[in-house]
Amino acid sequence: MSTHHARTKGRPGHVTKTERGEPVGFLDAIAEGLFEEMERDERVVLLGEDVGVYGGAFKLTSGFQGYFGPGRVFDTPISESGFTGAAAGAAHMGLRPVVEMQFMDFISSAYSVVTNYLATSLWRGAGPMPVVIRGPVGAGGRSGAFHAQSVEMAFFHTPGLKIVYPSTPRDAKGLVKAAIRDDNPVIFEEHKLLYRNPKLREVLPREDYDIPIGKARTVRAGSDLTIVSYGRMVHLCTDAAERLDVEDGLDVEILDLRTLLPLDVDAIAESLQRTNRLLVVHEDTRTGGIAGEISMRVNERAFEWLDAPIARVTAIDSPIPYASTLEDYFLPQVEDVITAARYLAAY
Amino acid sequence: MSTHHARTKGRPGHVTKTERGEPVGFLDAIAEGLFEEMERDERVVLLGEDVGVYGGAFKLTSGFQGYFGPGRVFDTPISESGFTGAAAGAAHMGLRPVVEMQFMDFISSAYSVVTNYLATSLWRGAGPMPVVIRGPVGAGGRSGAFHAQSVEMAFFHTPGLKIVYPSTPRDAKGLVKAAIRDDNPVIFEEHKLLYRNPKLREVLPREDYDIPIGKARTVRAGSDLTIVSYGRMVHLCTDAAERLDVEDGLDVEILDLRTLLPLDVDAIAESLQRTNRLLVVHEDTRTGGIAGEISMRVNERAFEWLDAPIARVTAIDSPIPYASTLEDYFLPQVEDVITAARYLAAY
Amino acid sequence: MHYLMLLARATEERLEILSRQGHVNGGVYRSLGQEGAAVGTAYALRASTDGTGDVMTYLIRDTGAIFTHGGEPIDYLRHYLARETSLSGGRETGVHFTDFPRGLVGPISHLGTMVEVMAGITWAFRLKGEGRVGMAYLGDGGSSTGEFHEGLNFAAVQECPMVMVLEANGYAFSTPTDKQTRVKRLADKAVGYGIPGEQVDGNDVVACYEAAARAVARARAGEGASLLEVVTFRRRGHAQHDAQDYVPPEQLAYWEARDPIDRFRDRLLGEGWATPEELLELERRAHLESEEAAEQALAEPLPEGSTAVDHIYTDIDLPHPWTRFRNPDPHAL
Amino acid sequence: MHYLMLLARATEERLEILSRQGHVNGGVYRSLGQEGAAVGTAYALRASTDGTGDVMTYLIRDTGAIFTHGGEPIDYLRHYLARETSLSGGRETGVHFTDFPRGLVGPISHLGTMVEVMAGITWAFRLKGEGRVGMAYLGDGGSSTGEFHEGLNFAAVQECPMVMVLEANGYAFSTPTDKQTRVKRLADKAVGYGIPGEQVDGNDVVACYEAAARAVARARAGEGASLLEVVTFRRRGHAQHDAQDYVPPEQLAYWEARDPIDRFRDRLLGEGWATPEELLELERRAHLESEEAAEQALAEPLPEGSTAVDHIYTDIDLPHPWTRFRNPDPHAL
Ligand SMILES: Cc1ncc(C[n+]2csc(CCOP(=O)(O)OP(=O)(O)O)c2C)c(N)n1
Ligand SMILES: Cc1ncc(C[n+]2csc(CCOP(=O)(O)OP(=O)(O)O)c2C)c(N)n1
Ligand SMILES: [Mg+2]
Ligand SMILES: [Mg+2]
Repeated sequence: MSTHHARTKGRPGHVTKTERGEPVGFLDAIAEGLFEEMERDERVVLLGEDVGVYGGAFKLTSGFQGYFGPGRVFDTPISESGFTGAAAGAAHMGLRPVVEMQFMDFISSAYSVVTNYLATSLWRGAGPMPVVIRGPVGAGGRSGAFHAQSVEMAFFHTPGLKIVYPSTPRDAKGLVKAAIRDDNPVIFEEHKLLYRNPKLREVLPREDYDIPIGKARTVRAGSDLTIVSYGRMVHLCTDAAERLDVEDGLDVEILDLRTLLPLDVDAIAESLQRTNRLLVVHEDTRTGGIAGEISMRVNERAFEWLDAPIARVTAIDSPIPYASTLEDYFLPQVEDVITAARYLAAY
Repeated sequence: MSTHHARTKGRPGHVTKTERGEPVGFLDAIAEGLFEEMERDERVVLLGEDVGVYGGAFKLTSGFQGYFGPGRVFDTPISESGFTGAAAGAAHMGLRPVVEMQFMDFISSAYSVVTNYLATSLWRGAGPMPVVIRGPVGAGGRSGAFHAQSVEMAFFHTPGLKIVYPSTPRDAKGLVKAAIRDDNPVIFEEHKLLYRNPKLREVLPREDYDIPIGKARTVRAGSDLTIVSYGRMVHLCTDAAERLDVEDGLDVEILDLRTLLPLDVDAIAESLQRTNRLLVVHEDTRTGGIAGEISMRVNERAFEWLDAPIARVTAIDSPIPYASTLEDYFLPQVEDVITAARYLAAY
Repeated sequence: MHYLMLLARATEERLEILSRQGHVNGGVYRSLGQEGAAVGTAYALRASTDGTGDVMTYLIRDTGAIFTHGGEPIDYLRHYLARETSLSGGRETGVHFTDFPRGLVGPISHLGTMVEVMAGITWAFRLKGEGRVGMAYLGDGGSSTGEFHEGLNFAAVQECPMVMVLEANGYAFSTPTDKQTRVKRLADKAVGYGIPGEQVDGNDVVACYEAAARAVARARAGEGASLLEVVTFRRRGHAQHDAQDYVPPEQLAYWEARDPIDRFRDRLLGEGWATPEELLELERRAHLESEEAAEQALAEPLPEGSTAVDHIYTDIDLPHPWTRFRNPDPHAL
Repeated sequence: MHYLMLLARATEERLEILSRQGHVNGGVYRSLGQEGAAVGTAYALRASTDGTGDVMTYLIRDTGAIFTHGGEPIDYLRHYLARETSLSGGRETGVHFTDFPRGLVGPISHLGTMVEVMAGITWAFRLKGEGRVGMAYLGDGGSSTGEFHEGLNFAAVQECPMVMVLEANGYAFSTPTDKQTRVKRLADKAVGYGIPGEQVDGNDVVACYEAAARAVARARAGEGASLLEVVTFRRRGHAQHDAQDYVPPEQLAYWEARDPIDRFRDRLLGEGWATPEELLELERRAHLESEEAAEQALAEPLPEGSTAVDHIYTDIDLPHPWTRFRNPDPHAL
């Protein structure tokens, strides 16, 4: 590219941890994935509010502008629809834009352009649409109704989109790379409570890798019950499974969907064939949550294997409340998962 | 209201059919409901693109501006978000706005204000939000991907909203009145292929009536199988049921949801207890369609009554195609309902 | 330019006939009276057939611009007729077709969206230093959308080589412009973006060309975005079903007397640039070309219904409805 | 006005202390240096406590406007502290509280939305002929949103009695205004809506009041919407965690020397309108009032967790999670 800017600065420290053999947290893993793809492919550009000089509200892209220059990493006006549409235009011209939503809650302002324009591009005959829209989601941090939303179900019903929602640094890095390499628009959700959770830190492969979009991961094999979950809730389910093992002798299998659209029904069906019981756990609110589609798919594919009704543990059908007492009541807790698992096991 | 305009014109003809004892079609029934509520309650105002002078793209509000004056019925700029937000503001000040989307596809531009502002008003402590957003939806008319969308699943996951989708003139009139009288924001979907369908014409009660939001209607009682549907598909299901009766001796029960949010789970469960088989038919696309939530609710409430998996007949996961050949293949057809019913009956 | 205006009018007339004959399922839109604005502005762009030229995105009333930038009546009619051979394979309606080699970017219906998209296209031009320019068309009504604001603001701040053409044609469907905006000149909307705004007589094809050429030159020189208002009039209803009773007959008569094709014909003749015979010949050719295109398109098939599951993802095959399998069974999904 | 500015500053300082002590879970935003703009503009409105006065909608940096229009430090602190007694019962964050009797309309986070809402509020005023006025605040960054455009355009076309205050405070989070817009004066954005636009020194509380009073008078007289740009500066980071390294120290120093409270104090003293003792006493009172409010709010309880299922619909009760029933069973839902 002719405007390839002189690199005024070296690689930012938080994207070189793997190179240095250090364990990597969730936020840094995404930063590494993004950075590596930008190095590998100069068509990858980054835009969003405050992503440049400041490095993003969560500092995920800190130092990127210094390294890649203000042509490839730049601050946009507060115009979620405008810069998402612009990303689509840039994609038409051969770029592969990564759009940051400062908080994913603000993607609602871009709802029309995402669902009507980006998602339909190939189908309309306007070609592939390699755009990733990523940003922080998720409640639990006392940030209220507009800085903590889950956005998956706003887009789950839109053919043409993919939706990715990782739960570990390894998956997050591999999936963000896969998303950038994908020729379809991808919504990429990052739970902000995982960003700096020290427990998640792990050493990542030194070699380049990606994680295929559309494939669930077995977090924990088990034979008594399958729990399907994603995002931060995966860790809650793991805690519950450990307690259920110790306290009830229950052998719980956990599937982390990782990709929500397309849904990995094969993995769910395969697991159910062995466990015959299914619990879906999601942080998102109940009515119209992804548990519904999973339930329908299981009816279509694996009804005979069910020895108990499909159950779900979800947030309450409400906007996300601010007060800690309310937010805790609103969100699924470990106890809820345990209760639901016991109910199914006893059914 | 001080700006109560002199009535320059009399009642438009299409809203006085019931008064004259004439049968009323789907579009006119909605117009009657709207008109009567505007006469009954001067807080009801109407805004949207071309609703005034022209009477709306489908002429539903033809003559309303002449009768109620340009203060209560007025044309807005092309700004779906702007005038929906303005309706919310007017509702704060005691009005009860009815917003017309020229085509419901364009509500996507108002997605943020509907989900973040209108739906949360009561919860945020900003009081009730008596706003109805209504307009034409639905495919089958060769109008392509952006003038034929079903919008229910864009909003089904938003607590605080109600979603209404009638299938007959009687229900449409009663439900539009109930929606206007409701203190919560209501999305009101009108299938444009029903608007002037002569087969639907019926004589409506002369007295004022409404149909409660949140209650399904038994279109046809039966004992072998329950079909849950809504909107135009209800009529397709009725056709299928008649053929299944004649050709297979199958006794099919049909529930018309009428309201999608809140979902009338009681009615579904009650029916299932008798029929033990459930087919969901919706015109909307498959993945993330309402069949999912129904399936999940049935698992929670009525799993033991199921003698067969829940099945669904839906549109294909695609934007709505324009060519007649493609659109016909895309949409559920009577044959699909019959095939699915036979599959379930034989299960 | 005269031929292009004639071709636009002839092709739309042909489309209306096809529609009356029942060949067109979707809405049919006319640009009668606006051909000068469309052709004149588009004439300022560099066309190409290999994807290296300037780019435009147009709307329902820009038939003339499409043809000027290399689109052909056959593309246009195939699309309206939903033929398998159309640029979207019959999936999309009306003028919603994209042809990147020619630099034609088809719109979606949601007005304003394409301003954002064109801002991004031209941003990419700037980033890559390609010296290419993009032009986006929008109506007086469309400029009320938030997308217009966000898109144009992006282009202005990022100094994108973009020309925003606003077509002031009196109405947005039935809504007159003074119910859309309180500004008297749409060109004034440029002020809020810190870019140049110019107003031009939209029924003077040469003036349109000259004004657009200035804006294009500015964009190509790296001076960023600008806005051009073309003042014209929509002489038919919004779509074929709209009798436009809301338009005063005097207004129609006023604009009919200022038809862009008539005006340019008079000028061509007056300046001695063409003879009446030559112009008649052009008219004949335009009719012939659109007629031949119609015949060809009519002879082509509709797409095969079962291809409705294709082209949703680049890499995922969607299932056909299970009820249409030979042995219908949802397990097979 | 001096007291209101002092009160805003003192209450925010108190909030910062509470935050450092761990009492505030959500983000904490300061309006340091912008108190004059907030208080001066709001002072032009008619306050009420019975829902018949003027109405305003404010944002995170309008503490002074809230207090000027009748909001009290206790409302403000209860809300930040998520108390059961807060105007949203602890459900909403920060300044997102609504108090219709006082004419205070709390925002949602999505910038621009409130412009649309205020357009509708003032449209209702006009329809009902109530002679009331509405004021909406938004930042330089917020004016890039499509919602700003659609809302203000609606207000302009419908001649709503609305005053749009744009707070030009140098930055939107870390993004300087010249990356938001290419206009040099935000007041120029008025041109595209055909309404008057005025720019005023936002750190001169009296000038702010006078300019706002002109716009309010215009609105009350039925002359429609107008736009007022207050030029000021955000002297703290976007929120408490932002050290704002991106702001040059000279710029900060420049604006510190022009602090609106200092300037008004000098003027009060210079004109002999107040004595130093009186001003000290005001300062003491402001601290006392905010301190007392903090103490009271701290003593109040958080909401009961299980009330999280309430207030979603006016007429529907939502179920508690089935896993928390005494006999957990989804059938009971
Ligand atoms: C966001 C959006 N809302 C509504 C419509 C429906 N609609 C299609 S064309 C039209 C009028 C457009 O008027 P204008 O922009 O002036 O263009 P013109 O038809 O006059 O060329 C409307 C309201 C739309 N396409 N997009
Ligand atoms: C639609 C939207 N996008 C992003 C944000 C996140 N956000 C909150 S405040 C802010 C900066 C606002 O800047 P400005 O409007 O200038 O107001 P200021 O903070 O300077 O008072 C941003 C980007 C938001 N609230 N709304
Ligand atoms: Mg127009
Ligand atoms: Mg600012």
